[in-house]
Amino acid sequence: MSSTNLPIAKAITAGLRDAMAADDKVLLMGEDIGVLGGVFRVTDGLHAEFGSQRVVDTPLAEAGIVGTSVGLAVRGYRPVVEIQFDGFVFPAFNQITTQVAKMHNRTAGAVHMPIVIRIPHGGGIGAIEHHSESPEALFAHTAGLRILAPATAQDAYWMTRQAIECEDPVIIFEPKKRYWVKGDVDPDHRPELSPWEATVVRQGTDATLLAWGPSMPLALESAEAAAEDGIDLEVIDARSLAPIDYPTIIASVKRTGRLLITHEAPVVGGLGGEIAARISEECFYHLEAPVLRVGGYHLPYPPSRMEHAYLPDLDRVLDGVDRLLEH
Amino acid sequence: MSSTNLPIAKAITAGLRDAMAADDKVLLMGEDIGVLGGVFRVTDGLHAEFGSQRVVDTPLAEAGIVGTSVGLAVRGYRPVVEIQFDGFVFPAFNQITTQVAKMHNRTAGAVHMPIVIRIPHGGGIGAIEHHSESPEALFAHTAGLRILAPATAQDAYWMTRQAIECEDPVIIFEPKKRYWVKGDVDPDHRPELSPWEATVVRQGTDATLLAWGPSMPLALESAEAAAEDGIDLEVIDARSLAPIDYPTIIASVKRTGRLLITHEAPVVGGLGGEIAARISEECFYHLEAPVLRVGGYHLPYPPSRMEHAYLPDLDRVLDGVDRLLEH
Amino acid sequence: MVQLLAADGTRTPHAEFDAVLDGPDGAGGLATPERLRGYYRDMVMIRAADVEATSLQRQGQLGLWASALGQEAAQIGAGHASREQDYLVPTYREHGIAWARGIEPWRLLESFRGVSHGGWDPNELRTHPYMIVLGSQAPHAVGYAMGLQRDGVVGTGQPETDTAVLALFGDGASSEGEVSEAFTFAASFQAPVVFYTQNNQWAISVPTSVQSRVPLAQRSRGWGIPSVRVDGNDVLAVLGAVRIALDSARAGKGPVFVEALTYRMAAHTTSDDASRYRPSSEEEEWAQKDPILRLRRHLEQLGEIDEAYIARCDEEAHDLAMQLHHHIHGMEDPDPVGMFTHAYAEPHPIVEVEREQYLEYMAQFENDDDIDKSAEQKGERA
Amino acid sequence: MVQLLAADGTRTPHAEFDAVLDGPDGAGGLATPERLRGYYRDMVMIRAADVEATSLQRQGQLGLWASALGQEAAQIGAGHASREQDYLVPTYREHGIAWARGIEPWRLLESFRGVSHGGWDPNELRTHPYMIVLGSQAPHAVGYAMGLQRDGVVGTGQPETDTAVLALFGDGASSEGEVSEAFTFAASFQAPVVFYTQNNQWAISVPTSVQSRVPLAQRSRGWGIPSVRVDGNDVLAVLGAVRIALDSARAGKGPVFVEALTYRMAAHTTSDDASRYRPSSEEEEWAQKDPILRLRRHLEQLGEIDEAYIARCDEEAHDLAMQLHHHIHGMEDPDPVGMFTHAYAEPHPIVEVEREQYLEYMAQFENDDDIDKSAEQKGERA
Ligand SMILES: Cc1ncc(C[n+]2csc(CCOP(=O)(O)OP(=O)(O)O)c2C)c(N)n1
Ligand SMILES: Cc1ncc(C[n+]2csc(CCOP(=O)(O)OP(=O)(O)O)c2C)c(N)n1
Ligand SMILES: [Mg+2]
Ligand SMILES: [Mg+2]
Repeated sequence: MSSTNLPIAKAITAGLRDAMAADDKVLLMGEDIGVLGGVFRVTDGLHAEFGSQRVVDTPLAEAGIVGTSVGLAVRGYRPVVEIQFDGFVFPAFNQITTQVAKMHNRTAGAVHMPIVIRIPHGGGIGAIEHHSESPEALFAHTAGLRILAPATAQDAYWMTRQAIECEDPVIIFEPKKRYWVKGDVDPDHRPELSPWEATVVRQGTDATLLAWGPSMPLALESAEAAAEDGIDLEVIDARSLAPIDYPTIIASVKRTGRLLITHEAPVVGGLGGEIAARISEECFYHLEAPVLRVGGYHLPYPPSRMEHAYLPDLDRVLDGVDRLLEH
Repeated sequence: MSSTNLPIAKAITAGLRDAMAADDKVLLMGEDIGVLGGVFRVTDGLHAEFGSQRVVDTPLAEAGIVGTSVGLAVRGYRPVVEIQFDGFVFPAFNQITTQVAKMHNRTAGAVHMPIVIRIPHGGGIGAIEHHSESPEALFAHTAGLRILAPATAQDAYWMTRQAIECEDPVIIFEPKKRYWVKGDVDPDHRPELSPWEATVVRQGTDATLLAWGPSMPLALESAEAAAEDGIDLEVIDARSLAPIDYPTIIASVKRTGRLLITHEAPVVGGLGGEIAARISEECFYHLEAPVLRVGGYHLPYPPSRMEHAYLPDLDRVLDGVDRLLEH
Repeated sequence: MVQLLAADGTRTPHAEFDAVLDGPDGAGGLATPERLRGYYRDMVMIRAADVEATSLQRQGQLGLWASALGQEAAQIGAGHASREQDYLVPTYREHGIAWARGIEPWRLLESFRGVSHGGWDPNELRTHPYMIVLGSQAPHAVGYAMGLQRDGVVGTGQPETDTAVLALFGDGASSEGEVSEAFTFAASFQAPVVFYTQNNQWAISVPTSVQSRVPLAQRSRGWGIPSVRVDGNDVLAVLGAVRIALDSARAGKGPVFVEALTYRMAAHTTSDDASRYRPSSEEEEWAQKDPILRLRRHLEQLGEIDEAYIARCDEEAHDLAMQLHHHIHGMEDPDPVGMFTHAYAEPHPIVEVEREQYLEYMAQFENDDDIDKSAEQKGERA
Repeated sequence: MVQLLAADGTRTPHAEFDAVLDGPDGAGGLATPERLRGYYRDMVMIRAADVEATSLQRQGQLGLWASALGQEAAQIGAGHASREQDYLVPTYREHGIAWARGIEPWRLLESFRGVSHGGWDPNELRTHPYMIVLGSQAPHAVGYAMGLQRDGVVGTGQPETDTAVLALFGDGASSEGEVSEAFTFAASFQAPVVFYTQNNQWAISVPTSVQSRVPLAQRSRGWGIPSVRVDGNDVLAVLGAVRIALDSARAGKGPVFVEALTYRMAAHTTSDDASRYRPSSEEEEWAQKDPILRLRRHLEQLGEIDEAYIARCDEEAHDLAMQLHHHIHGMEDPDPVGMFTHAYAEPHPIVEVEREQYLEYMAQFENDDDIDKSAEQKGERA
């Protein structure tokens, strides 16, 4: 009954607000997140509601933002950091990789790092350089981090809450191009589904299509287009990128015998490779075709008037499906 | 005739010296590389020979080192940067990922980035935290970069020279635990082999074992141990990690039908995954077993008195070979 | 804060600056009436181009535009303070600098339109590309300056060939660690680089006071780098300060930091809504300090400008805007296959394979439908 | 540079410092004869532990050791300047600080031996772990201090409970951008943090002059953060400066920077060979300024130390070294399966699977050879 219809951005706002109301150790840090409410308005209203001690407009320095969050976490706070765009996470890379990820292990569990790093990511928004990237693989390789990629408003709300409650650091890659797409959110009933589990969002028999975050609508659209050609795709939303929920994917692939992975990041060295390698190993005797990947090219993200050719789209995914089924 | 026997570290020194003598635009930048000759003595003697304008002891700031190199490259220089240890490359991650890798593309080819970034890497030397890592996958995902991983003194010499001559930025991961292992170097005859090609260092028929850099001796040792059990392994030295020389690997796997990859980096999200994914795709009908990987665990690199259990060793590789052949 | 032109255009004497401005530089100084008129024209021109770019964005011709309205004196002044041989390292809002360096405005628009990530050859125009990752360019500037030292074009006593670097970053960007590292390297190696901040009071919604509680100019003193703070809406103060600084740097005396106090009159970009974080009264207050108006008043006081000149400038500015309009509207979208061209300077097998795959994939559409513009058609189907 | 104790041990008056040192703090001031003797003992003890650690490294018991010889006054002074409730953020050579905070020396050796990456609970001992990635800890310190502000334990007027953070970094580390960002955040939020550099003249082989051409203390002034430079081999100067700074910070007056001039008497670490880059004459010169000797002379001048006390300190120091020796020699290697325990705080399926695989794999050896210590046996076969 309590479900409301919200754009993904607002679902995150609600998740942040409810987390802050529930636990006064939760605080937000970032550039322009205060009075402005963030360049995507995700923190809109929170500064007015919680004040500048809990919604902190920081100096313009990502290492400083993440680094001070580490100290706040040691002191018992639960900082939620906003990185303004995917391409600006790199100045904080050292803090994330050598500090956030390792402090719990370094102190043999004495210190927890319940830090959430929110990163609006992905392309297709006609932006300038450094505003359209998908660097998830660069974090998934580092033990100590967890990564979530919500694709729906409901996940956006609950993953925000669950990430904040998690005692480990969590990076949330938010699908920026879909911030204003609406969906039902039920903030009153905690879902039974763990945030670390993948979900089969469409059942099918001919092949499995795995995607996450910004690529989910494309995956579903592709399944419908394929259905018109008589191909029945099973679609999985990975949801968690670290850890990856292999049992769900393996169960599906063992049924369908085929797997296509699509993501916006370049295929070379992308997360799809890790998943393909593992599935190829675990489902060796079930695979009727090699695991295929459709993603970005091994290029810097191109200028926006070329991005349609760079990003996976319906045709490229269907082409992948065709190649998968040719086997 | 002109071949000399040198430890890997000294082969690199010789490569640097000869490159500096051949082109006065080549200069070295880094921490402690001057009078001290680097903490591994790789630049030993070069400061005395070329002076402090060409062998530059920089302030202690990796982003500054790599960032000033970008400017020097724009001005026509060919900077060779030393990062003191693998774990200290992260403060420079932004410069490498968003600047070094992208400047050529950003300027539509007007500006070249002939920068070499030398990183002593890998574990097994009993070191403290952050001194034993293998972060190559974190760079291989970014287009615009090239990565070399010499395993022999000859490669150490020539890859250093060829990287410096390359118009693209090249990261060289140097096998620090093998710096003092000697090998023949022929500085007078430019090898016909391209640095971007893999080599079959041992021919075999039962399975292919792929490794690089610090793992090569382990790979060869494993092949000999396996031979004692009647298993004939083909061993490939990948040499270039970006780009990976797939034709050589594919040709081998098509012959042997089996591939095991070993590296020190954690398996999760490591370069082995990308290679496994691609080989599984390209050799689908030739593989008699899934591509297997033996590498580090999904953990922060452990304290040195546990590293023997973390790093792949003979037993773990042979265990991998056994599992590969069980199929 | 050094100010030479008061709000009403009156010029105050300043021994050090006057020596540089009125001294024998080229044709009789940097502040001859003719040059002053030139600066005026430049500011009018670049403002017109800027306003036109905003409207091109509204028309969907640009993905985004970052207006530099209000910062014309800070940019035209600094641009002309540099000498031909100097290398300039901009951030992404340096349209006046680019204009003064002779970079045609449409080139600036390429990256905002989304047809390239740059638009010019940095070495040809001695101007680094626009840079988006804030602060990242600061060490580049220092490195370039270290190259100058090695090339022997610093401190030879020849100001016409000795060379320096002008490195720009915003008040917000000043907080990035890489800017501090640039200070460290510049100071350590006494590199011929002038750091230049247009403190336009805001970093998107964050006021400069969050980046520094003391005048930003003070920052570099922590490294022993001398600094000066000038009125950034006063083209003469900027010109003098930056010229003095660059000449000192080229003479081998090490880095200098110049902070120009100015104001971002427009929103941060066309995506921003400044009314959410700053009162319009502040904008109005700064409108009174308009840099173009100030220089015009000064020229009027000197009796060195007339209505005809003003009108001609306006006309030329209008023409420039129209040219820009037509140029951009007439710009064809690049063939996406071009994205494969410059990732690497040398051949790269993976890129080659992917390029082949892309072409083969695109060829399907041509064959299927016998249509030439496969990319377009593909766009439609998706 | 503030110096209170001359080389011969004579104490110079200094109004501000004396007020703090001799004023009523706890039992009658920080510089009572009893406390002075305590500092002397502390310095003797930690030096002995340090020397023992070096020999443990030579014996193969430690992988590496970073000696703090010569920096005893700079560390014991700063450690005792902090109050019980303060949080200390060390780098990796802070053995005297740790000693003053009550961290047993063997705990420091864990990471150098390679049995853990830390060794203590930071919150229990109010001391951050040793940090290896230079500069990374500086923003942590500021963040912790921001937490103190939110906890309401800053500026309440209660110096016994009001809390501050002491953040350490070396002269070399001062160049890392993250240290500058820490200054920015600390200044912006007026966080209760004292930055403290032991300028020991060297960053491995690189002299401090490469990091800064002006006194390092000046660095923080770029952010308006007040700073003071003291003789780091003078325990009273350090004690006074750090106590004044911490009390100012805890009172809510914002960050302070203290630079202590001292000297790294040993090589950088046991892997280093200092003779490659510095003349032994420099080492000899600094040996004359030995901080322990200086305090002893002072105590002798005061007539507050006798041979018996000195001998007792030496004896205790010897005992400590022996204890350390036996403790380390007796340390068992950890079971590597422990490496799987703390990567994550919450259950992680991949780590669990890998842990299972590891155990299964190890079990093979047990079954094969009926040997308990499979790890060892495995080591042999490899
Ligand atoms: C590393 C990085 N972080 C964040 C951003 C997003 N961003 C773009 S402009 C801007 C504000 C810049 O302010 P300032 O440096 O004062 O320059 P101005 O916009 O005022 O010209 C921000 C936060 C970025 N481009 N790069
Ligand atoms: C980010 C980073 N870069 C490089 C190193 C390698 N390194 C360890 S100690 C050291 C010198 C440190 O000098 P300083 O900060 O003065 O401290 P000191 O050793 O004198 O105590 C260097 C370069 C490191 N630990 N971290
Ligand atoms: Mg600004
Ligand atoms: Mg030092």
